[in-house]
Amino acid sequence: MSELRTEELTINMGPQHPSTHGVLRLVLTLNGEIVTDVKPVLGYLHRCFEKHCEAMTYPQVVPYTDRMDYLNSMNNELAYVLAAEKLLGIQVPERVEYIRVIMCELQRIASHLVAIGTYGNDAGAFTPFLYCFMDREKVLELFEMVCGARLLYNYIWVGGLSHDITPEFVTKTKEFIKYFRPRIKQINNLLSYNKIFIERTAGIGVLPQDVAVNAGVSGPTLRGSGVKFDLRKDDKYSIYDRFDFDVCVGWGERGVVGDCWNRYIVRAYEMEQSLRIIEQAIDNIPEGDVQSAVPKRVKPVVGESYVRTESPKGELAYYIISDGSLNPYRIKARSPSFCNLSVINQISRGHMIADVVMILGSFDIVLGCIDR
Amino acid sequence: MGILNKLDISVEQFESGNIIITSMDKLLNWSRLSSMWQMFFGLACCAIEMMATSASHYDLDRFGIIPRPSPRHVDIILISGTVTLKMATRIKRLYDEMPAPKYILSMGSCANCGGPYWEHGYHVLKGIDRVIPVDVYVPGCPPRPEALLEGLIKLQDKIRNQSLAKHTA
Amino acid sequence: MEITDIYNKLKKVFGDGIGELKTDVPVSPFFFADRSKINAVALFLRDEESLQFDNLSCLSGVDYDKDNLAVVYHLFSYALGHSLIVKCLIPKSDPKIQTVSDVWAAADWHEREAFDLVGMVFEGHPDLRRILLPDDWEGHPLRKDYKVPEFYNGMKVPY
Amino acid sequence: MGNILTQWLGDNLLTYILIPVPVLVWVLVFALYAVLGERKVSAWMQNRIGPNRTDKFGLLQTILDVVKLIQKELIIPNRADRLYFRIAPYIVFTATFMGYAILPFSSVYIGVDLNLGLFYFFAITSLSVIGVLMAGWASNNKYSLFGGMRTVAQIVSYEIPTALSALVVVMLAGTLSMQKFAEIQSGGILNWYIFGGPGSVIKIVLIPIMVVSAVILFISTLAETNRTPFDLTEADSELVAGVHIEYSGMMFAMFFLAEYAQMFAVSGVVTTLFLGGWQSPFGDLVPFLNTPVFQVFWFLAKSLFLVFVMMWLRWTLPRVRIDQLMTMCWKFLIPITLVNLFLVGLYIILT
Repeated sequence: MSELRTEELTINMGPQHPSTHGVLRLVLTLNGEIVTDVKPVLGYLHRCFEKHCEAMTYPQVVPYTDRMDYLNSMNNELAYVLAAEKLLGIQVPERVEYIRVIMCELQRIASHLVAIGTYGNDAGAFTPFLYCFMDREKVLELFEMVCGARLLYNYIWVGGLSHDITPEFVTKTKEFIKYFRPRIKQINNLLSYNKIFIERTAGIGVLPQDVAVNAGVSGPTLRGSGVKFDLRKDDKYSIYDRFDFDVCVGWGERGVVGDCWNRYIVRAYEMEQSLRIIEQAIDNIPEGDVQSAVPKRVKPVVGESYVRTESPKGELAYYIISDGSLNPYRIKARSPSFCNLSVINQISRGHMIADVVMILGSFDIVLGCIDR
Repeated sequence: MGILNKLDISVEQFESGNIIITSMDKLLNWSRLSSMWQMFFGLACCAIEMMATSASHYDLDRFGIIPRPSPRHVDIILISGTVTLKMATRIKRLYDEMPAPKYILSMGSCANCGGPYWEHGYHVLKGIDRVIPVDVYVPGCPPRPEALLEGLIKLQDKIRNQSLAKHTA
Repeated sequence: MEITDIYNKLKKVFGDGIGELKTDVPVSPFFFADRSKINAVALFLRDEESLQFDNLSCLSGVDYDKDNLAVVYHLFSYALGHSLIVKCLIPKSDPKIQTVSDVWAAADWHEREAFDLVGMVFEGHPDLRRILLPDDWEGHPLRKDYKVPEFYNGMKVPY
Repeated sequence: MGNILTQWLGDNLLTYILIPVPVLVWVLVFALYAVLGERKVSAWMQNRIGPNRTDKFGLLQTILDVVKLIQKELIIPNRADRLYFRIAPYIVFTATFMGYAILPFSSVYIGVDLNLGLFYFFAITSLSVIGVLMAGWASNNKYSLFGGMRTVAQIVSYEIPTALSALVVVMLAGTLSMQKFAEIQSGGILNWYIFGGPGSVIKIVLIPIMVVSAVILFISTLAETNRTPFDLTEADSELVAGVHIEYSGMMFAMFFLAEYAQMFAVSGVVTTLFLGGWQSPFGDLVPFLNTPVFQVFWFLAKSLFLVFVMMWLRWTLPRVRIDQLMTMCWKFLIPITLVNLFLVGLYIILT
């Protein structure tokens, strides 16, 4: 058989491919079905976020941060606004902080639902995808109630919020919590503990802890590798230190720690924790005016600030350099998906094509966040 | 098979509509507008709204619109999101790969005209119509699912009024 | 570990390679490092027992001022929980700097991005290509003097 | 028995032309409505409505789909192998439809009652794999090539458990004729082969074996028809659309309809072998329900139920990976069927 001539096959996966989660292109080198090399090609959605920021005033940047990681607008806004407020030295009222936390956790649930749903779709199960979108729709209804937008909110402003919440929002949120708890179990039954799904994901794409830390991997992807690190607990930005919640890590219930299944299950359990935070926050919102601290004219001093937050995808940070003018001198967004994706070549070599799809899905990347 | 290939050649011969052509028109247009298969293809933020529209809550399947991953199977392509210069050539190529008759729906401000990136977006194509022809524009950033549905119904209206006969002014 | 302790430790080892610690800026203090020694500094920061900066949180390329570009390293230690900001100035006339991608794998793509958008060359980087913009793009858009091209591949760029 | 048309019209050419007509009509109607059915079933499972704009309940949806596909431009890629590219859909389509010849719709209606019926079915339906491989190769697309290769590996492997688990019934019945299988299982639901077939009380020992065989046969047919969880040929999240990727218009529709036609064909075979074919579940208790017209009803009802189960699985389960698929076939299904075969042989010798 040794005379048989074989050659490696190069396959272009994307930019238009159902499971690249957007316009990512992966150049796969294949030996039969086995992947020997993965080269991600980015930039198909490079929308010049950083250049735009330099031309905008500080409050005007917020809508652009929305569009960065579009599944996760609230957390993007929060990260940017915290960085800007740090630079400006603004202290926001308690009420604002509470509402921000509630919004961000709701957004985290919505984002994780998309992650889980599309991951099921990658595995070939289309129904969980629609179930997740159905629940996500309920979260979007809540957002719509407070700010009128479904996807990109421009809700969290520098120094405050665009709108105050209504009592109706509070009751609806409580209803949602009641409704959603059993749904998490349902999703787990339908997908997470499905035998075929476990076969497909357990033991695939194992990301060791040291590699993950060295490569700057963060968020559920890092926790899937067993690192118990959550910026909400460890950095205590905003008012997260007031709430009692657990940091979920992959513990190898199925497969080995650091594989696709563990990365996935962290998301499934994080939704439960987000519900806990919302439950604690929703009853304790103090009275106040949400726009009292919004500055009339945003003109910070010369300086710079770097704030890291825990977005559903991982460590989202904004680095703002101010030169004392109305416009930021430079804004750099440290996007979690960008760093998470960079390990894909390392961990998917030696797996099959179908596994590469699963590994890519387990990072829960958003191309708007990678390319900016 | 491939009747349209042949029809396209002979379209010029139908100087005016008669009863056969108009009933034929009706059938062909009806079939086209009620089975618009959509490309499983999303670009940016609008893609999420597109997915939400095809999910249970809004259900594009009611209109016979199902997503197909291969460009050869599809009739409409929803340009859902910002088109960058790097992506524009690929979209052109996807468009060329689609079999005729094909329709394009430009979803969202970015695809229409560059949206919020019109001024400083050095890498953003200011409107997909600079690369491929567009049938329906849906404004919004992103458009709500209802708006997208409205756009699709507008596209259906457009298809309904197509004719094999020569258009007389 | 406090930033002054870290700074003193580094100063002791690298001497002139480390500039003065700037604590008068709002928010977080930082110091400059010599661009030709940054790789050694990075390696020291990562491997020194009492520092253990195992994570490069962010690497940003900045068009710093009229004559200089800069690279800003935001470091964090999972092991010890402290963070650090290091900057390197790079003259625009000779935009070269040592890579740290062999120290932190995270730097790989960040450096490519900085090269792509700001245009500094990372010497020793294994695969320094454009990452976001197309390969045949001209110029580095995040430079302050960047002019948007009129056409790219026959497509009109400005509105 | 044979065919009622032969009795009425005599043994002449006209009869042979007329015999396939009802089957072909059924196949076309089924294939069209199975697509709609699939969309409706999936819609109900996913809290959706499904197609409802074309006529009532979207009844014309698939017909309009096909009319639209007829209009579409036929693209043959520049570097494709034109001949093979063009004939591949016909091969798949024809091979699938030829399988219908031996499906016993009723005691008086079968396309042709071959004494080698089952053997013929397995032989002829596996021809479709040639068409799929042709399509995969001729498209000159790497994804379709992968799809084609996967299909060949999958179908050729799964032929073995399919045949072996069917062989269990063949051993008990002592025939290969499809009509005979159905006839033997007369006398109510307990005489179906899934419950051990006709025989004395001692056949109880056969029940577990037969149930396992039936399940294995069903699983293998799922794999042969490339349905989820074994739809690696199309696997839209990996191979985009697999072998269909370059096919447009009517050529794609032929693949599409052939898949659904095959779903019914294999369901019909499983029904005939294990679920009593056209036999009424009430046996002779209600003789009225065993008249030829009702036999058609029972056969269709049982087969369509199996088709529904296929759809049900498709919208519930994720997809397996190619190596897991092979592992399952060679390491689990084949050994189990062999053991079954041995046990049934033992049973036949002992009784």
